Amino acid sequence: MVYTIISLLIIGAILLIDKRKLKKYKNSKDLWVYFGILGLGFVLLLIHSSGRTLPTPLYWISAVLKPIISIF
Amino acid sequence: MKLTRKDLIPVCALMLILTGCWNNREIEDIGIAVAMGIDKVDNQYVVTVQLVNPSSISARTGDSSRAPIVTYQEKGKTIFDAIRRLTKTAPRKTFYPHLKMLVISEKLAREGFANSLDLLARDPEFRSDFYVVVAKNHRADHVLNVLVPVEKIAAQNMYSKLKTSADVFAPTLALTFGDLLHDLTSPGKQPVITGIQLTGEPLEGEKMENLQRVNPKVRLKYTNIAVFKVDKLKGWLNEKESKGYNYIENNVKSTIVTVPCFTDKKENLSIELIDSDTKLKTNSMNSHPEMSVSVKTDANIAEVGCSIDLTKQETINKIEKLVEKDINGKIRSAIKTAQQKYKLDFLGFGEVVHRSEPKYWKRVKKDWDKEFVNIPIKSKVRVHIHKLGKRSNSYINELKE
Amino acid sequence: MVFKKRALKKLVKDKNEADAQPQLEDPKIEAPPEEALSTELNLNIQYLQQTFGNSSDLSFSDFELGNKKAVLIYINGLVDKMIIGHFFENIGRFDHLIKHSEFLTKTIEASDFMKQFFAPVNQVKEVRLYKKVVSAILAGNAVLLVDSISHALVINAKGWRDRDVSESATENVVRGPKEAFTENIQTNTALVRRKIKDPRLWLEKKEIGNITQTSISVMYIHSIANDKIVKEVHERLDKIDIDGILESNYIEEFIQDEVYTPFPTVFNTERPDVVAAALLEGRIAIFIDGTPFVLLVPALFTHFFQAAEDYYQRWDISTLLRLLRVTAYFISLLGPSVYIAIINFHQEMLPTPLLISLAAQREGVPFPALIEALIMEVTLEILREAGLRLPKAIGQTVSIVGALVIGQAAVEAGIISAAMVIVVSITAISNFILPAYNMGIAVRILRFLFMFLAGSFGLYGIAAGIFALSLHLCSLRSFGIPYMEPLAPYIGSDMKDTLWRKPRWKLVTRPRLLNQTNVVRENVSPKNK
Amino acid sequence: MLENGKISVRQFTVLVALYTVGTAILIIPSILAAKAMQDIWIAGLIGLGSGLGLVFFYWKISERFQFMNLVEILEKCFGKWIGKAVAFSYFTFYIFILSTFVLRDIGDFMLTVMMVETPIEAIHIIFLAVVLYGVKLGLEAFTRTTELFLPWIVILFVVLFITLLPQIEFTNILPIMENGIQPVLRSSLSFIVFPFLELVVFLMIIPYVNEPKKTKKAFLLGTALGGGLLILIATLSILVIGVTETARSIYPTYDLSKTINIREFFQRVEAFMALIWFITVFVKLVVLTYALCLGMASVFNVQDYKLLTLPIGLLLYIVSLVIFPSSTYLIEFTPIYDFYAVLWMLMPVFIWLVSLVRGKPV
Repeated sequence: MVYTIISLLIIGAILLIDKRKLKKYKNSKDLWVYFGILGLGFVLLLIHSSGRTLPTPLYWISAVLKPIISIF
Repeated sequence: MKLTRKDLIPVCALMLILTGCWNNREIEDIGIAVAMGIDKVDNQYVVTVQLVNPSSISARTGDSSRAPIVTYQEKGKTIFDAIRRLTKTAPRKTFYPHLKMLVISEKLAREGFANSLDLLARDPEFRSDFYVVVAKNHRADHVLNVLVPVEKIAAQNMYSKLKTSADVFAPTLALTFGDLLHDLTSPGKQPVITGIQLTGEPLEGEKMENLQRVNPKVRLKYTNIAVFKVDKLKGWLNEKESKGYNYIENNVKSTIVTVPCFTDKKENLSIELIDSDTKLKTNSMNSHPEMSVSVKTDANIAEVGCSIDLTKQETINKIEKLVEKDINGKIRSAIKTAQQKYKLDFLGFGEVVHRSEPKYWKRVKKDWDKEFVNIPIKSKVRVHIHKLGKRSNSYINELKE
Repeated sequence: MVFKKRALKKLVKDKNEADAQPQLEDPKIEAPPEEALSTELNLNIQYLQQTFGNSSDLSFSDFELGNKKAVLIYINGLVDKMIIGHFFENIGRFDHLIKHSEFLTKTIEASDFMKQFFAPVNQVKEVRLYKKVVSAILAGNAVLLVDSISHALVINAKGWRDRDVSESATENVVRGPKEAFTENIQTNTALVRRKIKDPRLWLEKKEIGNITQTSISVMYIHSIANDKIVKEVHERLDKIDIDGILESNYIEEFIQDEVYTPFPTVFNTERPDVVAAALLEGRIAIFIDGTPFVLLVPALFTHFFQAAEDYYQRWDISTLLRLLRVTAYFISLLGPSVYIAIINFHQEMLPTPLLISLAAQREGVPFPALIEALIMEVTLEILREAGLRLPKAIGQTVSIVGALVIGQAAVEAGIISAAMVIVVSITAISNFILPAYNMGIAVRILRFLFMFLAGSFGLYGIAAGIFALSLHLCSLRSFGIPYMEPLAPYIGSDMKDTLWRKPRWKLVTRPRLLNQTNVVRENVSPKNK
Repeated sequence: MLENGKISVRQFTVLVALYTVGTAILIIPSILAAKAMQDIWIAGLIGLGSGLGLVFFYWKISERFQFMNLVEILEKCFGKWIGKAVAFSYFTFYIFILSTFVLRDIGDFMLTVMMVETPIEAIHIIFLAVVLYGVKLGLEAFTRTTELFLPWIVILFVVLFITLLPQIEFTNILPIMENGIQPVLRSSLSFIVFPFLELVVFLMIIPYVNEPKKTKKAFLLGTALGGGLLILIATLSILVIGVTETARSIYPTYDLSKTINIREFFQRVEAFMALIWFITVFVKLVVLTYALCLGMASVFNVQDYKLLTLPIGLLLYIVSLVIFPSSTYLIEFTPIYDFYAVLWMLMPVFIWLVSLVRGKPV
């Protein structure tokens, strides 16, 4: 719960800090990229703060690479 | 109200104050542990921790009616278990970075102490610069419970005493925990640890009266060196062997050598060694393994108890020879003890072999102690006397008969 | 750049409002100020009286000049009574001459004549516009109006009580010139000119302040100062639109590069020798009438550590003193925070005896170290401010009471630990060692921030704070010059006179402010784009 | 142009040097000592030598494409869309992962040895906040900051070195090549991967040096300085705390500074010495994050990379929290990572081949 509040605070702080820049790029496609990445981050942040463990991206890397390495 | 970037500043400041207190401990809320004793009773570790009592030590608010130190004791299955149990009795959370001494009881040392000490190497709160000693013939807590004069904190007293005696006398060994770990894991050297002993009745030492006497009933005294096979105590060296050990290890910074006077056998001469340098060498390990110890020392004449003519080079040469013989005797006895009595290489010859003859070492590494017993070791001592103190000949030469 | 658009807009709005009001209130002005003077003397006098709202310090001295009515108008107190007296004396002496001649019908002759009266001591100028007359009067001139002549003669009769050139109050030296600037801009520029006798010392005058009409002079040595920076200074000054300038800080806040920073990016001094030295380095001085503090731009971080005296003592001594100052600066910035961090987070860093003695001192202190430090620091700042504003005698009492009585009592009462008093006092004293007061203030503010960081994250927090602070400092610019120059970007040849000072004969080149290979860009602040 | 700032060749050198030291200073002695034992310095020198070759190769690529940035090079090489796709995956799967490693390294370090009870989130937020502030201020500002830090690093390092001199035991580096050359080569491979392979991000920065042609010397010099410092530190920890302790310790450099003890007076200063790696890790993370933002901005044609700083920072923050489930996972993953990083190494080689086939580009 505490972490969820902190997560929301973080997102709020980010938007607040970027306010001026966001106004400057209003109606530009740059904002799509911005909110795309931010949205992804937000979703991950919420999942993380709700107590679920996110899988580490390294898991897939090692799953793919381990058989290859064992050849050598 | 419109939020602007400036509004973030007070919010952040507030968050810093509200959240940031995880590692925060106020200095007056920690119990500063200065010494720790480990004992073993019924398969459980007994940990004794000596804490300082700051308010009775501090110069300004010094309250001499209270004891400067206090010890707490707790049993546990592991050291960590015991330490955490201590919170039940100790008023404050104990704080270990200022640990000066670790005392291992002889009983635990004989059974093997290595399994108990991982915490001290792993936990970031423990620095590895505290000294390790073995309580000879005593329980560890008896040693820690003694109140000592001069230096108010007993552990500090033990620490500086060991340091001084190792520096200027040499039968003791100031061994830090880091060194001990190294010795424990190095295949070429068995560890040794200095012993500590109580004189007098242990329980008397806990009383404040012990501090109020000019000649305290109970004192702490360092004895000689204990020899280990890995982590199990095998026996004690006597003073001669201990000194010999330190000569070989190149631990001698300054010490004295007392030799009988050649004009009057009943009287003695004292020579102060001011600098000593030892080299261990290997010779042709593959065909005829042989090792050698060579010691070079500089010395001054400290005390003359008989009438001899120090202005003659001949006399000086004679004294040098005597000293060389004495030191060599100590070294020989240490080597003899190692090879014949304990059959353990606590002198570190294995490390020398490892460095200079890696191939040979690979072959013998597994049974080095067995191999070591049969290797002949030569020793050579060279003493050079420089100064006579502030006198040339002693006034003893002119004494009226 | 300074001119945050918002601020500017607001200013413009304020100005419009200010302009609008008097028009509503006072619609009776018969002639608009732009108009030329009338030939009728009475009418002119009427205008003037109306414009000044019949101010009592405006005096009209009527007299007969030849056969014409004439009036001499001036503001009491702004003119030198001697000159006015001299004027009337001359009028009396030449009265017969005037009566017999017919010069007064012709303008040019009139001027010539009057000039003979007063030249070469005083300048005489003729003006035709009404508003020029007003501003001439306001500037302290006496204006002579003669009936039937449509131009006025402005006689320079300025002369009011000025403070003499005296010893500097804020920047003392043991060795070196003692004089300091005064409130009079002419005196001030003259003080510098006396030191630099070269025609290339250029002085450009402006008037800023819609109401105060304060004179501002930009002084630089042509061919040494960077033209781009000079141009930039002019541009920034021209953009200022404000009702009044009373002190140099008014200007400073407008022309500095970055507003949201505690660090000063404009240097101020009241010593002519400092200004002269800066001009020789290629910097630009801005004189403002009415204040002894002259602005110097560009001002870099290291400039604030250089005291005037550094150049009047031997180089080795001044080098040591500078290093001492830098050390003191760090102590004053980080003193309490490092203490808090160590005592609360990193007790293992203290030697055992010190740890025990500190623990014994803190025994019974009711507050956590952070709060304790905050109490002491805030008390100290209050004392400092109180001592500063009070008359000297009382100020000393306040500091004695503060330092001795409160400190002692707090320790004895067990509210504050003695070590904290020591730390806070050392911090405070270190702060006084800085020659530049405004740089010291920056540290005083940041110190509190660092204390919070130390209180929550220990040395880690302090390190993070230092990183952020360094980033901030490195992002600052003063008139296009990176603020941390020559430390970062490192310019080896400029290092000779920064944290240390090499011997005089080694200071061969001027600072490379002008021809940096790196990045002096013109319109500096990226924010203003 | 995405970046308007220009940095000087000198600044570039400093940046490369501190970046090379980066996180490696904390853990490289342990990694090297694990296999090479007391021959750490030989492994180091071999690694540094190959590292310099690698850097030279990177520079050659940059030169061949007239000092364009990496994304532009890829677009030039593979065509617009494929180039963008390759660049995107390069930045996401290599540089991004690398940045999270770096952030996590400092978090783990703080958590393990200095502030045991503090949640890692707090440590990451504080560090990342400063780093993002730096990235937002732009290349010029953080490069100048790096330059400002350089003297501190030098002073601290000299202090570290001098205070440890009395404790050096030269016998610790004997015997040389006890187990043959094999393990030495294996550890030098780790040394190449970490940190020299990571220098590829400078392909994003070379274009903004005021005289790109002169960067060859600077690039090599910076790498050599940084690598030399690492070898020195690794050798020093062997000489002072011994092979077994170095290999077993997770942060040998920290243990090394713990042993400083001059007359019982100058001791217990490791927390100050930690400033060395705070600074270098900070520089490394700033450079990586900057390259990441710049790269993403060029991939997506965003006009101002600073716009992307905070969202990317947010992602970095979350991923850095979950990237290693435990310290053991990290130790186990290290050999896989070496292989993984070498795979990414193939990409510059591929660029080179394509550019050879196509003839002189541009």
